Amino acid sequence: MLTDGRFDTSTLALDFPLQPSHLAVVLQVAIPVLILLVTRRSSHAFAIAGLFSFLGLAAAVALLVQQTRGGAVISPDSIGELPLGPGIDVPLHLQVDRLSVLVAVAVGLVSWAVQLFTRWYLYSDPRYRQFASAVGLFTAAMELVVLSGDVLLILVGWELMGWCSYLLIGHESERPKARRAAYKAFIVTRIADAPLVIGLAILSLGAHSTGIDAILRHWSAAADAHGTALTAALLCLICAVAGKSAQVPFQDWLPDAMEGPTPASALIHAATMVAAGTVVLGKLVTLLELSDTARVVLALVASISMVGAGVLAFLQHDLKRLLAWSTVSQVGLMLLGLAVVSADQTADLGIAHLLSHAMFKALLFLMIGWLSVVVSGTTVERLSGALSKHPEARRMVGIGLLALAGVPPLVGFVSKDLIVDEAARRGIDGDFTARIAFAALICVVLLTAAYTMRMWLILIHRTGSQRVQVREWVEDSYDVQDVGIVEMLTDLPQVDIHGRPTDRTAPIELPDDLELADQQPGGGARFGLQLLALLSVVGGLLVLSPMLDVDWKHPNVWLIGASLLLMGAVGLLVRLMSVGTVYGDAAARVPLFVRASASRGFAVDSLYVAFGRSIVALAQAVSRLDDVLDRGVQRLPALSATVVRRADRLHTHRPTSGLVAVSVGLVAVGLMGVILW
Amino acid sequence: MIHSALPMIVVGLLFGIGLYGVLARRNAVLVLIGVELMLAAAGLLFVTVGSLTSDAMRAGQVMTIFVITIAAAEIAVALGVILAVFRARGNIDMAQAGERE
Amino acid sequence: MKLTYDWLLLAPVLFPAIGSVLLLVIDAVAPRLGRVHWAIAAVLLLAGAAAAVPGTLPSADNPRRTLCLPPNTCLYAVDHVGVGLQLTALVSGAVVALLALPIRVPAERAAVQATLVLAATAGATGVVAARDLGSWLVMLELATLPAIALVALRARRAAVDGALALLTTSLVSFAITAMGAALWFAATGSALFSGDAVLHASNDPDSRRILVLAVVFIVAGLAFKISLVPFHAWTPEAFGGASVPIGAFLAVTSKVAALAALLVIFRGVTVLGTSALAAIGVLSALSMTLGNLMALREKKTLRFLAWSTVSQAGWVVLPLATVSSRAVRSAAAYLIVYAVATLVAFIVVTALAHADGREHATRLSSYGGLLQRRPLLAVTLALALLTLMGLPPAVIGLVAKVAAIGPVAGSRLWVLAIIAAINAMLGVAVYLRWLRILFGARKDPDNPEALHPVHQTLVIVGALALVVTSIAPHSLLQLVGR
Amino acid sequence: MVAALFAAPLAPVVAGLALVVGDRSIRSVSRHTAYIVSLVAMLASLLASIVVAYDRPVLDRQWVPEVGMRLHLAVDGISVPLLLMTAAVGVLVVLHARHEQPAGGTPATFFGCLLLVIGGGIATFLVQDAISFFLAFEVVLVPMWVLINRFGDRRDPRERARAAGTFVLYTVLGSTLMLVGILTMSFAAGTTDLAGLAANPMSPGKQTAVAALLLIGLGIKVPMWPLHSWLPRAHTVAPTAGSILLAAVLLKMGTYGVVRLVVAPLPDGVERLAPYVGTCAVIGIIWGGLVCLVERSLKRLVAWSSVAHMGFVLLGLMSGTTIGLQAALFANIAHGVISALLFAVVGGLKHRWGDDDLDTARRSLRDVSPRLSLALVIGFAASMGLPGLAGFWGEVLAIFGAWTPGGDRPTGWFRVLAMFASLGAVLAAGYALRVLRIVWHGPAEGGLPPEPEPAGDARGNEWLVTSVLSAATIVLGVIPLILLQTTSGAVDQLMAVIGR
Repeated sequence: MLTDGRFDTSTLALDFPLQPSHLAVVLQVAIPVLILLVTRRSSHAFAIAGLFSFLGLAAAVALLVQQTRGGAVISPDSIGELPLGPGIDVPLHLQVDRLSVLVAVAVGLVSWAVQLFTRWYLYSDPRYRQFASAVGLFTAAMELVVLSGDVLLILVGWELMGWCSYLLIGHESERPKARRAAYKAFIVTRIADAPLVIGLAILSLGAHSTGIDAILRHWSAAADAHGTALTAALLCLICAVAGKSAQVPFQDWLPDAMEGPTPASALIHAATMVAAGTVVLGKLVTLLELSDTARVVLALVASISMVGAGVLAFLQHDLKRLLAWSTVSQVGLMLLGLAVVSADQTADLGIAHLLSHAMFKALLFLMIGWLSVVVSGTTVERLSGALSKHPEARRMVGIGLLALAGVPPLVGFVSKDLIVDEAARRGIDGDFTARIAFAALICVVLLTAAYTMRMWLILIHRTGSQRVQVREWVEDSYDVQDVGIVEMLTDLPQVDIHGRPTDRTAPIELPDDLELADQQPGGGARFGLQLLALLSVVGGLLVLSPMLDVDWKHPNVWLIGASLLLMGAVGLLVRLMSVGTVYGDAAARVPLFVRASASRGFAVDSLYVAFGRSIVALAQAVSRLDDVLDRGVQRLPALSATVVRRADRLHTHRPTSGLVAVSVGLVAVGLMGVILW
Repeated sequence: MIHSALPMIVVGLLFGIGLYGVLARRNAVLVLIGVELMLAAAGLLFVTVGSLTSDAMRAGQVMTIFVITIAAAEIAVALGVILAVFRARGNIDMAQAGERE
Repeated sequence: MKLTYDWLLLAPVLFPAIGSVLLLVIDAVAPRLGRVHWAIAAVLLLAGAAAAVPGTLPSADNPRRTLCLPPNTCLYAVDHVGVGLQLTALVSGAVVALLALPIRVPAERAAVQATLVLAATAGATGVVAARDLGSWLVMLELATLPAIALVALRARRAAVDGALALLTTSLVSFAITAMGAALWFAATGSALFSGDAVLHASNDPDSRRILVLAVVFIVAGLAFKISLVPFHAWTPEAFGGASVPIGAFLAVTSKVAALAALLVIFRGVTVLGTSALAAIGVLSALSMTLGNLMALREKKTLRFLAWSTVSQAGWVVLPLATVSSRAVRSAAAYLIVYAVATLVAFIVVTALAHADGREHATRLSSYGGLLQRRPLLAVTLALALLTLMGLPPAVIGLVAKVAAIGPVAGSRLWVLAIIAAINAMLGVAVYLRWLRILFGARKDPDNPEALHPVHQTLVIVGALALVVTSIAPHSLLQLVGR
Repeated sequence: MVAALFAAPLAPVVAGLALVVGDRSIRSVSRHTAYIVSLVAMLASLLASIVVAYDRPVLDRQWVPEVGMRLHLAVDGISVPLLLMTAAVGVLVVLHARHEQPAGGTPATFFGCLLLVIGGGIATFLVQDAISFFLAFEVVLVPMWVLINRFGDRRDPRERARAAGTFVLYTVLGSTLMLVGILTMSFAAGTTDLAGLAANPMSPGKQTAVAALLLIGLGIKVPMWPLHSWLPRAHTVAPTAGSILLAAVLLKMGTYGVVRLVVAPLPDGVERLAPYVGTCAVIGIIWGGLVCLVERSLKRLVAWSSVAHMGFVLLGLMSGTTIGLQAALFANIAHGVISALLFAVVGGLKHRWGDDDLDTARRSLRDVSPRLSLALVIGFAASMGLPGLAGFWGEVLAIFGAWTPGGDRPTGWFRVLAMFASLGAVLAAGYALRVLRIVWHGPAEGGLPPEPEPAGDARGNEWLVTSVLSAATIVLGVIPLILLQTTSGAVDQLMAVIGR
């Protein structure tokens, strides 16, 4: 198909309408299409999903190589330019630059790993096909956002991701909680998206084009003239980003999203949905630097979410939710990375952290999924000591947690430290935003250390007996998820320090872990996990590559040292707190009611519910009003009937009445003639 | 045309009286008489105007004769109908409601 | 002074006029011929119609005059519109005669009825062409008085009551009309409806005032015959009482006469501007609304048709609220379409009444399931009703509606136009009632008989007429010229 | 090729009339005959429409000179998509009617009325003469009335009669008002030709009056808030095929009329009225969305969503910009396809359930009948404006268009309208997910999914219809270009005329 002239082997440049950038999206789309059209069997579905998501990854990698060798097409067309008149041109083209390429690869990689893992995780699920398709579509949407050079395409991918998250979270739709979580996730993000359309309208109509490059060009020039418009547009965007990235005040949908199967959580949290906000703002970061208001708002939102989420993460009783909150916190970190960059700088800091976060967070979620299958549950009681039997799992979880905590030289450390450095540097230069960011960053560094430490301690805690009672108390994973965490906290059977129940004397038989031992993912899945783990370790080297343009040569050694010391101290503190607790849970020292309300996310949900209630009340009022309107219309016949009855009474069948009518008419007509004359 | 005022007034009176008769009377024959009065008013007006204007065709007088003739024809039909009514009802009360079929 | 005569031009009037005398003679010579009279009447009327046809040709000069006095005052003139109206009157008269043909009545009555129909048709045909007060008044009454007798002749209590109502109203109205004529004469000083006399009169404020008064009186007098509200009280009574063909006669032929008479005046007063004619707009709005509303609750077929006539009369005079030659044509066009549709409806009712018995045709409910019982009748009736509604597939009705609203919208009488729109809606509601019954549950009469062949042919012809005119409305509308 | 111009509308109309008239008793025309006849007629009509769409023939002849009515048939970029959609939907409707033929009358009458409605729709999009347009507009009324009144929901005869009556009276009132407007315009312009109407020398004031009249008249058909109250009734009662036609054909006639009779010939009037009409449109969007959040009857809910979507179309039309017009025309077609799909599915569900009450708990559709549930999901996802499906482009672009309105319309106010419209999109998501949560996800009590009933799923014609419509929805969403390019040329001309 390809002649030599069309394919340059050195730069891999490809003179052909179909570019790797297209393939990165299309191959992922092919998964749902093929699965829904071709097959009805899970095994075939897995074959398709695995193959095509790998191909998609391959396409992304090819694109990366092209990019490095300078053979990539900068802005390939997608579905063609829309003819919308002279007022605006809608190129709908893609845009390939180094950052987007990197993110694309990361997305493809995570998605592939998730596909591999899902097969094992949902082996006996009748709806595996739908799940795999949704994952494919989800990845495609994210790749579209990453690679798009047109705000409308961004919008397309953006909304599609929301929809896929709805499908994935609601996968086990037999469970009311899953249904509710899916509904909540979609509605909350959709509400936050309402301003997005407006913001994009402002930007693109101002620039008379929806192409990102044109928008950047126009607004960089017109920033002084139309500063307010720019700020308004950016605020709209930030609102939408806060929604998708679960920042304040939209944060509460994310922990609920844990109702979805763990692979879905991995996908949503690691690479795709929550990261999309960072990607989009990264594309427009030059505009962000032009509007201080927007930067401050972004920094505030990110800082508050970051710190608050860190606290909540430490107090969570469900470790999966702990990871969820940590995601919120980490995404806030990325956004700060965008907020603190100085002018004439690109979004590398944020993107770098996005990449590293993608690696270790995917790893952690998949591991939690694995463990949750092993111990059938994700609460502290279940997972306490789960790692004691699986060295492999232990290694990977350790790597993941270290990366999350930002311990050198793991990837998390590199990316996070770069942001902290930048914030410090600009803070010293006297940039207000950077100062807020720096303060928040310090808190977060410590909080992260705290909750990672706590999680680690729980996981490696060595007591078997308590888990028995928990297992008696909750039968299987479905129920675990249905049991209100808070109830579990309050009415668990009391046990003493050695885990013997205070109220029962029967001998406790230790659980036979044989049936647990073989519960580990297949080779493919494990390979994916190991790959992620590897990248979490060495991914930091990426900053040395020309792909990322970050200033790594002058690290602020003192700052690093100080933060490491503090982290160590916090770790020690947590260890001390955990000593003597039943499940090795440091948070157990915190009063119960605090933990309870923290597990509820400080009851933000009730606010959402109240909001929804008010809307429904309004809706009821409107429909009542409409009934009134309708009844009014329907009363017209009756009205005419009464008129007719009146008229009928005038028509006595007497000749005289006719005569009277005639003379009346004569007079009336006469008057009319005279008056109007 | 001051000397034409009197006939005009008479015309008005006749027409008014006739109309009143039509409205006030219940007996069909009296109603007929009322109509006759109104027609007479019309005829009078014709004559008056005709006498005032010089018309080659003597339209005024001719029209009066026309009106009288038509009136006669009407009365013929009217009496016939009234007779039928009297046969059917036994009275010729105009204020009595007709029956629906 | 000597008159010029153009017998061919006078033929449409002369045929029925002489015919009526002829019938009387025949009856005197050979009494008790019964329905033969009707046959003769029909033939004569059709002959008259045939005589009128040449006038409809576009080539015919417009208007065509006769009975001219030197220098050039003509007492008889027909333009295209006039010819169209004459044709309608004659054909409808013929249809009435044919409808009455199979109906069994006392033999001596048939002759009288036929005579009266002929006379009245002659009057209707003549008033179209009358150009002077005298013949105008005479022809008008000639068209009216026989109608009263015709109603009364069905010697039933209801018929007599109807006749009484009709009689009294018509007498008073005639008196009013005569008064109006007299005022007109007083204002213009001439007995001719000549435009220049009116123009001359309208220049002098006094006589102009009188003229307006005259027009108002005449309009009031004629409104009774067109049965505009509030001069309509006789309509349901007379329709309900009279025999069905006579109802058709009242609904169509005498309406033609009335509109023709109105148009004669209208042509004269166009120079006055709309002032005198605003009254017509109001009357038409009133009649449309009241007629539709009353028809909404009416349960008797004939009274229903009467009310529909009232509302349709409103539509007929609607264009006359504006002053233009277009208005005249539109009114005439609507009247013709209305005439066709109403005639067809009456044909169906008559046929049914004759086959199943009157009591099975005078109640709307007795039309239940007619589609399955007598599909031919049902489809024809449905077409007629759709035409009156002005909804497709009866395109002709829709076109008529367009024609009627056209002048009003053109001269931007918003209020009137909107009232017309509302009444279009009411009209649909009205006729849908009957349509629903037609397609609804079946109700069989006790002893249904086959349709009389004459009626059958008439029904088929009527249906064909509606279909053809719906496909090519032009063929019907060109009667009133371009 | 001119023959195609006649064949497209006349094939269904003639066949329909033949069926209705020839239908005297159950015995006279069997259901199968009726089905075959109508299918053949519709296929012929579809073929003819395609020929017309490609060949663009023109026919212009004198018809009724007395009222200046010409027989002028032609198509342009604006009417071609509507023409094709109407014909295609017509075929689908006939197929669907074979699958689900409601009681209440004979099959011949049912199919006949369907064909008449479709033929009327096709004629509407073909004629280029204002008065013939009115004629074609009226053609659909009586058959639609019969469809609702006789073949509607069997449960409540009185409600049936009321719905049918409300529909026909409302629409007649609207179209007669439209007629008044048309006549005024044609009187001023001296022609009844749609293209020629633009040459009317009316002053802005008069234009405003006429435009108001026309917008009220057409707004009833569209329907524009607050003239909408006939729509939910009619949809709730009408048989499935009737609802599909109502949504996919009749409503489109209204918007098409707005484009042809108001936007094109009366730019000044529209410019003055645009803020008010736009406000009504946005109120309709919000209103419909809110009602959908609490509506219990599924069919009513879909009908209400139509009100909301047509609000977007009107908003785009009123914006007076190329992008707004393009968006409106796109949203018009998109709504036709989507609502047709939704009504097909929902009608099927109502057929299976016996009623369409959302409060009665049922087994989750995704387990009972996967095919229907897939169609349902696609339909509602599209109706909430999800990208990749037909609903997205029209609505987003309509908001874009309203953000910078053309002419000297009040920009600030239109921006407010745009914001509220985007909120309307959120509401759409709200009710769409509400339905999916109740119907697709199933009842609140959990447990393992019950085993699916193969009998409950879509088969044969129904499956064919729903899948074709779903495919159309996806194609329109993924490749909006096919539609936008068709309309763009005509829209540019239109804008040039308006800009005079």
